[in-house]
Amino acid sequence: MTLSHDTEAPASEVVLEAVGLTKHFPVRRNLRSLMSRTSSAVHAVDDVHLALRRGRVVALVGESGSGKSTVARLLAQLYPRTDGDIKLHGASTTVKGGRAFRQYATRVQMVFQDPFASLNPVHTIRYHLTRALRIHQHAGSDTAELERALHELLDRVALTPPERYLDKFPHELSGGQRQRVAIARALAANPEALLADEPVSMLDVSIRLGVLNLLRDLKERFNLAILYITHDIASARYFADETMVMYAGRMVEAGDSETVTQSPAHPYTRLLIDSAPDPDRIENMASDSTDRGNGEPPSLIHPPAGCRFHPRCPMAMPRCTTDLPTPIEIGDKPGHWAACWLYDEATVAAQPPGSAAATGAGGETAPQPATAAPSTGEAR
Amino acid sequence: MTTSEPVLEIRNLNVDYGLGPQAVHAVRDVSLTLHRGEVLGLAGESGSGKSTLAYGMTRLLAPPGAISGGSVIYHPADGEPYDVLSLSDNDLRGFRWAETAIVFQGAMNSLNPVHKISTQLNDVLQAHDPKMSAHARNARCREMLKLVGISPDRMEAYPHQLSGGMRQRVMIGMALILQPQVVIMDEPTTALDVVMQRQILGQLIELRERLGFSVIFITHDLSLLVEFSDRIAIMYGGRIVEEAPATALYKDSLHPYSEGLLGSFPALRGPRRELAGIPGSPPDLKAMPTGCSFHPRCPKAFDPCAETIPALGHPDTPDGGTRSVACWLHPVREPVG
Amino acid sequence: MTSIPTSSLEQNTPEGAAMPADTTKPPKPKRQRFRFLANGKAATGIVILGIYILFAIIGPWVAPYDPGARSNDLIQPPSAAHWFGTTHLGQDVFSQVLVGCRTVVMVGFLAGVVASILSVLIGVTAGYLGGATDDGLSALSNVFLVIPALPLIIIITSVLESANDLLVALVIGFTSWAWNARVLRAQTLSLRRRDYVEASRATGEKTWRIILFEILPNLTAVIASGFVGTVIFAVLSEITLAFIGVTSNTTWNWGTILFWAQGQQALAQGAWWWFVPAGLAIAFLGTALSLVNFAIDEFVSPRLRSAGKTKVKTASGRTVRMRVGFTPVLEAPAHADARPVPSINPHGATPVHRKETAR
Amino acid sequence: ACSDSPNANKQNNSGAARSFLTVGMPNGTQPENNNPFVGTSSANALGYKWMIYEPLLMWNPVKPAEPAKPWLASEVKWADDYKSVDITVRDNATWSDGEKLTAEDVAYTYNLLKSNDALNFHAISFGDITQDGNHVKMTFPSSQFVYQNKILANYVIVPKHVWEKISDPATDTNKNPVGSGPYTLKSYTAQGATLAVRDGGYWQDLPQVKELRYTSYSNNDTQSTALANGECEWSFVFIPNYKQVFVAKDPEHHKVWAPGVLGIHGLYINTTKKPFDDPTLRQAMNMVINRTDIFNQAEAGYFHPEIKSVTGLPTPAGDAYISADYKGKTFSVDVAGAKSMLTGAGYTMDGDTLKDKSGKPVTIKLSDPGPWSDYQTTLEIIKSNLAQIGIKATVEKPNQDVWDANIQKGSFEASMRWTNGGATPWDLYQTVMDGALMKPIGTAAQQGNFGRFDSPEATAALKQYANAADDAGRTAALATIEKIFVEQAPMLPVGADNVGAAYNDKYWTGWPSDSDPYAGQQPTQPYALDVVLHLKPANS
Amino acid sequence: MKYLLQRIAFYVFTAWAAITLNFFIPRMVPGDPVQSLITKFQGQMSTQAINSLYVLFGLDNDKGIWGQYLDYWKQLFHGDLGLSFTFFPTPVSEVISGSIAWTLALVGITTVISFFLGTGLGVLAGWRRGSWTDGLLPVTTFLSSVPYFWLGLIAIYLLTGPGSFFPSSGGFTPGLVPAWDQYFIPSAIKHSLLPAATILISSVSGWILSMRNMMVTVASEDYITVAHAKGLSDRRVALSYAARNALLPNVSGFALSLGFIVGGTLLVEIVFSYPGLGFQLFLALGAKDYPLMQGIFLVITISVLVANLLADIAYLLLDPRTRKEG
Ligand SMILES: Nc1ncnc2c1ncn2[C@@H]1O[C@H](COP(=O)(O)OP(=O)(O)OP(=O)(O)O)[C@@H](O)[C@H]1O
Ligand SMILES: Nc1ncnc2c1ncn2[C@@H]1O[C@H](COP(=O)(O)OP(=O)(O)OP(=O)(O)O)[C@@H](O)[C@H]1O
Ligand SMILES: [Mg+2]
Ligand SMILES: [Mg+2]
Repeated sequence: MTLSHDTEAPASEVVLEAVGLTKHFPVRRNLRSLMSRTSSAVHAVDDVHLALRRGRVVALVGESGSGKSTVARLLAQLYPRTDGDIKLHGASTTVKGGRAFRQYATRVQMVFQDPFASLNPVHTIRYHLTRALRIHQHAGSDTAELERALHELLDRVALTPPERYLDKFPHELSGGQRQRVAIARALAANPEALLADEPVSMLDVSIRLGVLNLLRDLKERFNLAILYITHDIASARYFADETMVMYAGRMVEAGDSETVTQSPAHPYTRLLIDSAPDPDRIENMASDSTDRGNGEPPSLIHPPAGCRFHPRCPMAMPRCTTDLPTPIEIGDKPGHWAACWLYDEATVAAQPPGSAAATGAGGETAPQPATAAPSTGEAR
Repeated sequence: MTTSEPVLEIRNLNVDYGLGPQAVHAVRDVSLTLHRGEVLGLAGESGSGKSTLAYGMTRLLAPPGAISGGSVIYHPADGEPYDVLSLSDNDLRGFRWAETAIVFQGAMNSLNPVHKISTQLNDVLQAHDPKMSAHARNARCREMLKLVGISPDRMEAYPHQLSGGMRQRVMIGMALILQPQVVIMDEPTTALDVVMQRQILGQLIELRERLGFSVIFITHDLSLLVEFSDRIAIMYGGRIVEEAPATALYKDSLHPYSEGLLGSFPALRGPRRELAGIPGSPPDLKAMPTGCSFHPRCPKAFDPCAETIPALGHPDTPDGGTRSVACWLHPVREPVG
Repeated sequence: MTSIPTSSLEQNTPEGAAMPADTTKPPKPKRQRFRFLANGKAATGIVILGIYILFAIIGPWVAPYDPGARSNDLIQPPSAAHWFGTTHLGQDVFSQVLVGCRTVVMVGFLAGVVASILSVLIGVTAGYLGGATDDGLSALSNVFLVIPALPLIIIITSVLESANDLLVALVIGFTSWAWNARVLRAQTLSLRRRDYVEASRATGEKTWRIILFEILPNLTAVIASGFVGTVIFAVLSEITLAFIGVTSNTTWNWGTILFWAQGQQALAQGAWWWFVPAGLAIAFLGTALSLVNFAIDEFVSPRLRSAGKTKVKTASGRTVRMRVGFTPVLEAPAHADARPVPSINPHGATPVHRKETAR
Repeated sequence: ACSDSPNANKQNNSGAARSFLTVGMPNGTQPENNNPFVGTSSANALGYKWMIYEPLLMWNPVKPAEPAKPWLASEVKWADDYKSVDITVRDNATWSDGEKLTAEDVAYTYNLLKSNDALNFHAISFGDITQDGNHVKMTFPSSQFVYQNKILANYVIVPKHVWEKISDPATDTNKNPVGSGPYTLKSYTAQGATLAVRDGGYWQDLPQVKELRYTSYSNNDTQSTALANGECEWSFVFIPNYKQVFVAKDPEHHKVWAPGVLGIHGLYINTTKKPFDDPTLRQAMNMVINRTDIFNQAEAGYFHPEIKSVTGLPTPAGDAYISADYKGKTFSVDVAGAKSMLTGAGYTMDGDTLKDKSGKPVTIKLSDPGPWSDYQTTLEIIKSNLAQIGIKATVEKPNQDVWDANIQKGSFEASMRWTNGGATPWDLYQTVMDGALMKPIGTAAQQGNFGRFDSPEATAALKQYANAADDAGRTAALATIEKIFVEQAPMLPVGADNVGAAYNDKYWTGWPSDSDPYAGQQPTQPYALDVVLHLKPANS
Repeated sequence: MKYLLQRIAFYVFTAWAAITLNFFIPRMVPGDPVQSLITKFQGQMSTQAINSLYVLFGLDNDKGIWGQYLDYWKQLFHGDLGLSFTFFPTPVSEVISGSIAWTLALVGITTVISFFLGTGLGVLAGWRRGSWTDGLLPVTTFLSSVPYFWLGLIAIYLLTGPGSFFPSSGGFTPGLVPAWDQYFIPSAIKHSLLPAATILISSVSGWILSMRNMMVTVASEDYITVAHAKGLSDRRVALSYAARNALLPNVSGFALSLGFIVGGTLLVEIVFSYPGLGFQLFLALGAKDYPLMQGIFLVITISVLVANLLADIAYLLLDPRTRKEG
């Protein structure tokens, strides 16, 4: 039972692709602003590009509230998008409901973030799974076949023996068990793409490992394309082929998982990776446990101009406050890019990194970047 | 910072859900000592009774929870120790928050949505020191918010106007406002990204240094615990199966379950290593295996495991005085409690 | 530890250490269907309701007299021959109450069903579909909320010449759905964006199935209490209408009895037996319905079904109350090793006042 | 609080002799309207208009055959053909504002009625109205014999100098009534009116009751409760089992007097519906109706005095009008007689069921609005009475409006209803039988003959009675009318209207009674003033 | 702004629809005001009066129902509610203003008391679940299921009578004139005791029940446990935390019940002969007094709508979360 760094899956067909995906949630105003005419919106997701390929896992990490779940829901077509396009096998698709939506659902399935909320408290596990099977015509023609299909599903997510769980209500299951039921439901559709939104967040590490193993196995056996959203960057490193980082509704970095986690390019990614607890460097903790990650996440209603990370960025340059950074190829590994002006040589030459950095709260000094080309946070 | 002086001693605590034959024994015979100024991490399988333990020792469990035995001895900074479980309702109210504050699992639901932050902070002060002037109270609230890094002008905000991280910090601030001796934190950062998590914990550690309270910190995130806590206790099936200084536990865990846990988490840095999970599934609290509840899943199980419940005790190792374990593999020198 | 890349975690169980819970055949899922009745209130309610329904069915057959038949025993107090006494025409009040049961129960339940169906249809549809549909339906229910129900019923029953019970029931049902529809709409609004609704949509459920099987079951408690409320309202309306002589129903119901009793000033005549039973019958019916309502919440929510009683007896015979915030300690702590615990001094900046010495 | 409170003098009347009388009517809340010509006014509904305004004559319906007493008119002379009248107006009456009441006021009042259909609620067709000194002469296009009291004893006289300033007398609420009566309006509230006796200037002795407190109760129940509690001393209301509900509460003082008058209640039968177009069947039905039961059980033994005479005329008011043929002929329940009469006419009894000539079972639907509980009880009794001759009756309780429409359009089978009343039996018979009022089925007959009783003879006789030049002509016409009524039974008379009241003589005595029926006793009728003028403190 | 306009448009539409319905529904009833008046006076009014009444009410000139509808709106825009038929020629506005104060005073105050009492008891019952307050529920349920006219009549029978403290009917002692003085006010209060008690008894349990249920739900929320953990006094937790949050649904119910004050008390007013508006409406229905009916319906419609608006606003004020969402 291992998550081994397995051989690179052959670069394969794109199943689901997001092109310039954007979602703004209009916000209802309060009494005071009722009177003003401004209509505002939460810029939850802005201009996101992403491709899910057969047999590959894309991890999506980022701060909470950065729009990860929104991306997943947009991909599942549960929200109408504000802008951009979703392509299923290269064909632009927009489905709102009805038959088209159901057709889409058979191919793209989603596992919701919160297994406490995504299972209907009044229905048994049997009901949930039976419905999923029925809808996608995998229920077979008689009860025996249905029973077999149900057992097979639960077996797949390692809820064995199935009889022990089939007739339970969600509240009788532990968080981990629910998460597995949710996964099983998604699998019942036999989808091509699976959007898994923090599918293992509530589990202790050992169970978490089991579920990820399961997904990996399914991916390999059924050539599933998986979007794996998580806060656990380490698991992204182990589980995902590719990792993308979001900050305040925007993609800030993407690349091969190992590269992104071992040599993060974007200052936010670096902050993220540095913040991740690591028992192997306890010794160093005391010294730098205080000077990271200060500042609040930005308001998504009035996002900062330019790079959305600039108010918190220790290496912000004047340009960062005005110009939206474009994805820039880093060059260390193919496909690794970051949306950061630090990698625009012209900019760095004109404006020293950190020249526009906010002084940290409490007078803490921002960490000095060693070089313009950021070092990879190799384990100490 | 850490002294060997105990501040909270949990002895043979038993907590059930429900009564009679229907009862689920969620916490069994737990003994645990919290020392002054230390951060005690509590980890373990989900459903192993961590939250139950935390709420049980302060008598905050919602029905059908009930404490079916044991005692929780509290040592005030000055004065004689007493048993929290036998306090009258009124005394208990006085004890709560002034001596032991809790940061609950979900900050979202911990704050009353219809009251301003200031009201909710003020409430505590008013309840515990009715004589304090409104002005002084207000000043104290501002101070607390500043302490947890929230600008005091957010005092008049409603909970929904704050982000999850801010709410979390408000709760931490509220927990510290009376300068209690013990702060219990139940998975305070699960929903947050690591940046925010670190920010909050960093502040907490800093505060502990300044104020000298003790912390019980519950989480699934072992790496976080290893990093932040002084000692770690591991729970399994309602019992504490191992308890040791953080580094000692990380480097050299004695109980097979702890080992399994440590072997399961992926490391972010360093070479990719093989991850070994723990086979099997968590025990059914209603039908606990006989003997050591971990034995059906334990790769090292041997004869006595299935028969007798191993007692938690100091093992016969060089550092045995500072740690304890409940496992037949490790002969116990001296029982705990 | 060996590394076995398989999909199943369980296969990895070390041999010999089989898990007891896994190997034993799982116990048949015992859903305690009649748990509901374990609740004293609900059981009482059900029993009373059962009696009413029984009489609604058999009342006319078991009634000792024809409720309209005159006799020479004018205004007789209760006796062996006339359990509830007689009217000014010598009619048997007991028989009138028995026979009247049917229409009351029928009208009450029919109106309740009609109103519940309408309120569910309109409220849930408005809440789930939103948009223009919602606006339209909300306006409709607001209009119905604004129109005063009782006068409307009076008007409608007078338009329809031969207003029989069925009609009265329908009219009451059609005029009393709006309130519940409002409640249901609000409730649906909060449900429709719940993850499990979205999840079943994402699974590919059809809209009607989502409404019917995902949302409705979660509204059961609201619908049920709405239903109970409407039934009580309908019964009271029906009786009120009969009492003020608006409905022209020729059949007996308790309102008719009260109408006659009041028309003849039964109380002032001292003929309390004529006036009191019908009122009590109504009150008990309402009480039974409310009692059932109490338990519906618990019954329909699987989570609450397992919630325990509030008062319990411990092994040592003490009664402890289960309450939020103060978890009961079942055993009086008597620890041999407990240190002596003296009274506590207030400490530090936060004075703690305690009246009692802890044991 | 303040000394000038309008209620300041109200509380201390318990000690000394009572100076006020409480009067009630079960008419519901009434907004203030003192217009005496508008039937909907509070002055009419509560009856206090008769205390403020006065008619020319005071007529006693209990003794309809007796001539009316002169009141504001000192003398009234009808022409023999009753097509004109000469009125002498009393010269000592003054209005409450001090002005003198003159013949001009009388002429003005009648001209007001003449020119204002809305106020002329007896629909009198007036001719010329002229005034000359203290005389007023009125002419009419037709004989007014049957209407004479309506014209002179039912319309009140209003002061010209006040009313000529009113722009629309039909919609004026007459907030400051100025009348010739002994009382003036003191205050008005949503609950009723308070009247105070005049300081002086009344043409007779002022009444001893210093204050009249009128209360409008919401319905019969509250009214009778108030009577029983002693809160109200005088009212006209149906009290079920009045002996126990009312009298027994204070047997010494709580009294009920219910004299019958020339207006009756009975079962109208739709004479166009088969088989009820057959007079024999109707007669048989008439024979089995147990009027005593109805009187005792439905009318509480007093409210609608039992009709005994087969002519439908109540005793004693109608006694003088019963024709020689029917003198002493009274109703009695005769089931056997009815049955034999039916079988003789071709009907058959099949067990308990009566079958008509074509062999169909005879059934009848009796209907009346639900809230009229005395009628409902009556119908229940009739239902069981008819069952005795095999007629299966069902009682229906249509809504009042529906019932009303049904009655007028003739879509009913049988129904209890009242007739008009008046100084002679003409009004009541006209309501039942006048062909002039008949409308085809489906068209609303508003004025009467709801049963579509088609008898040219009756129509002619009614017309003859109204226009007869002398008593002999009238007597002959009436005999014909009564004969048709008895033999054809177009309506089965059951009870009479009563003009009595429930009253309390604890504080005030001098009420009319069987031994001294000087007036009717309803507080809302013209003679109410006569009653009040007769009242004396009980302890004097 | 748009939201506000939308709300206003919504209310205007509802008002229009309700008023239109209120206009047409009464006119669907067979019969007409004149006939109703005659039957109301059963023999006391002769059938000859028919013509004069038609003339009086202005019903003699036939206008189509649409013409009448337009006229009605014209009148409404001039603030004129027309003349009542039953009390012809009293203007409807006068009839209404004469009785509305009584209704508002009796039912309004009682509704408010009932709400506060019921909510208070509900808080107690929900908070002290498992104590004696549990016994409260069956009793109040029983009382709330009793038809209140029945309760009122029993009360009249048992408690009033010669020499009793309680008067059996009316709003004040006959002969008094409404005024703020030491005679009228005590009399008015005395007269309102029984009807108020009747309304109170039969309506209070609704509030108790809904409040109790909400309390039970809210009591299991995390922030209640937190409040306990904070060591707050039981009172403080019960009131400021549990009750404060549980109150929300009750408040909107309360606002709506204020709207129903006018229409909902017909029977109390009938039974106690109380000079209120509900009873007027009942009379108007019986008499087919269209103008009066419409007038009262208008009052009801407007009060319900205003109450709705108040409920919206109250919610906005009481629940900060809704402030965000509108
Ligand atoms: N329905 C909605 N209406 C308005 N704003 C929304 C809505 N859903 C999400 N948002 C906002 O959009 C932003 C992105 O939310 P999202 O749930 O996608 O974040 P996330 O990255 O999944 O966070 P987490 O890690 O906490 O799950 C947040 O600021 C959130 O408040
Ligand atoms: N109301 C209840 N009734 C019955 N059993 C319960 C109830 N609440 C909790 N339990 C059980 O008690 C055990 C301990 O629960 P607890 O919440 O303490 O676990 P935990 O260690 O905090 O887990 P997690 O890491 O998931 O928070 C669980 O197995 C759970 O199933
Ligand atoms: Mg998310
Ligand atoms: Mg927990």
